[in-house]
Amino acid sequence: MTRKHRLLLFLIGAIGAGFVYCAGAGNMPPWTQYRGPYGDVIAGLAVFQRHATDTVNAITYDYRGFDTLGEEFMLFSAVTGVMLLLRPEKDEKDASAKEPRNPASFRDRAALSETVQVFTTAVFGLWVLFGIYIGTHGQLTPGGGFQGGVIIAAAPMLLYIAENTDAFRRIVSHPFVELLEGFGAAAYALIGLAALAVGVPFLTNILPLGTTGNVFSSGTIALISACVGIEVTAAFTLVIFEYLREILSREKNQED
Amino acid sequence: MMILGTGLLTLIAVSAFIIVRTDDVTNQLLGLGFYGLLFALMFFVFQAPDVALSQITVGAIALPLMIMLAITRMKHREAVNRAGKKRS
Amino acid sequence: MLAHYPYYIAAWIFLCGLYGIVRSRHLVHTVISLTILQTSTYVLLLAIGFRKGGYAPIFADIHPGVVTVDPIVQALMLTDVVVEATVVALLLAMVVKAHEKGGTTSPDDLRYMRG
Amino acid sequence: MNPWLLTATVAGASLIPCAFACLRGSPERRLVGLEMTGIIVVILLILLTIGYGRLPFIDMPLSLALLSFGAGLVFARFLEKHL
Repeated sequence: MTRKHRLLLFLIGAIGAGFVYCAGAGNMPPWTQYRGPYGDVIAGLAVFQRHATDTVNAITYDYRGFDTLGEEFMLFSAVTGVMLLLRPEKDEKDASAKEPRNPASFRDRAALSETVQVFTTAVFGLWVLFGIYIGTHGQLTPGGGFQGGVIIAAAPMLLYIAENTDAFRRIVSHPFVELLEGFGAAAYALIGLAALAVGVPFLTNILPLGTTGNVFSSGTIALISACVGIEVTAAFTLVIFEYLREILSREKNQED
Repeated sequence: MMILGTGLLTLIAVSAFIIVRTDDVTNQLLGLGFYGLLFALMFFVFQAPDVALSQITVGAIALPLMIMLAITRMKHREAVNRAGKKRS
Repeated sequence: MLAHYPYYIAAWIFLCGLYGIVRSRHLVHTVISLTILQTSTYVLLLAIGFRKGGYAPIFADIHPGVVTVDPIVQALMLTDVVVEATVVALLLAMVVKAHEKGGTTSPDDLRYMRG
Repeated sequence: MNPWLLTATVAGASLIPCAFACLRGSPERRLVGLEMTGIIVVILLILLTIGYGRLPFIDMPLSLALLSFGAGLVFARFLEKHL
């Protein structure tokens, strides 16, 4: 099958599918009018039942907590897959060790302005702090573990572009990161199991709910959100390190 | 508000087509960053700030970053292979 | 037409992503097209849960009981965003590996993988 | 419709030139467009936050301002060095 045939086949299918879809969508209720009862029920109840002001996070980490557990393990297994696929193979490791330096393959290292260096180092701390803030206030305002985790995990890239490669390598390749990834995933499941130990169904909110609007409120929602944050931070840090591993070792060779 | 929202939806539709038509991967990657920002704004306009925040972190930062690292690694590998061939 | 505008946009984005996958010459291009395809679900879910004049379902500064948009589809979208990121991470690792093993990034040249 | 939302609607039109910068031309040009989009979206988010009267949402423009600054630096550096 050549490209032309493939595109032609796609065009026929797309026109057909688009026509059927549009005919069906024309019978939907207009999009500015929401009709389902469930959203209204939960929006009215969540604040009183769970003492969390952010209903979306209350649903994600409590009402639909089991789905999020599955999603968490999906992230875990995806990162495991990335690490398995991108791990250095044995012969490759030897080859890169023997390989002589070859500066031509890298573009000449462009000079880095001092402003960038100072700014990125200054912003690094601010960035991590902001990630922690977003991650721990998920039950009150928009935010939550996932968003905070991604922000924290992207922070070491600032050190990398500031040519502070040693610090970057020390943070990213620390064995603690892998431990944290496993810990985050396991802690979520353990919180669920703790409910079983007390004698109530899996992932029931067993902790005291606290005052609405307080940071230490909403029981297990805040705790699960923090666990997800730890897991996501570690997972994305690992992914970044796996992608950059070769380039890092090569840069090190050139420096020596 | 509906005017801004509808306009954003149209802009999203147009840019989706343009990004898909772009052949160079680096160019496409930067277009994807723009697309993610548009989505973040659209979520906010349509009263979904939680999703907007995760779209800001994922669509505008994490996805382009991961794709960029993958492209970098592939280009790097090609450069190494070329250098190896030249030597032998 | 305007009453169902986002539904049509969702279909358009879906078909655009599919078109990108069909015409791609580079595996990373395929992955980017897949992410664009996936964003069509956001538009669809957003359109289902939206209500004109509804508030965002966060009660940090408003009283419970006011009319809000549907928080359930927003939670679904949140999951969708996360899943998109993980899927892209895994697919890109596969692309990088295929490039290392086969020396090519074109989906048409992956015939050596045939059983 | 209060003045803030009206301003946001009008200012939203400035995303169209950003699309022209971001979706055509060389990577450098696109990066400039991306940075510009980041700034405009931050301003729009602030306008919308005030217009809706929901001040807790100020987290969103704050995080985008911080993140688009860092992401712009990272993209620029990688384009310069590797791509």
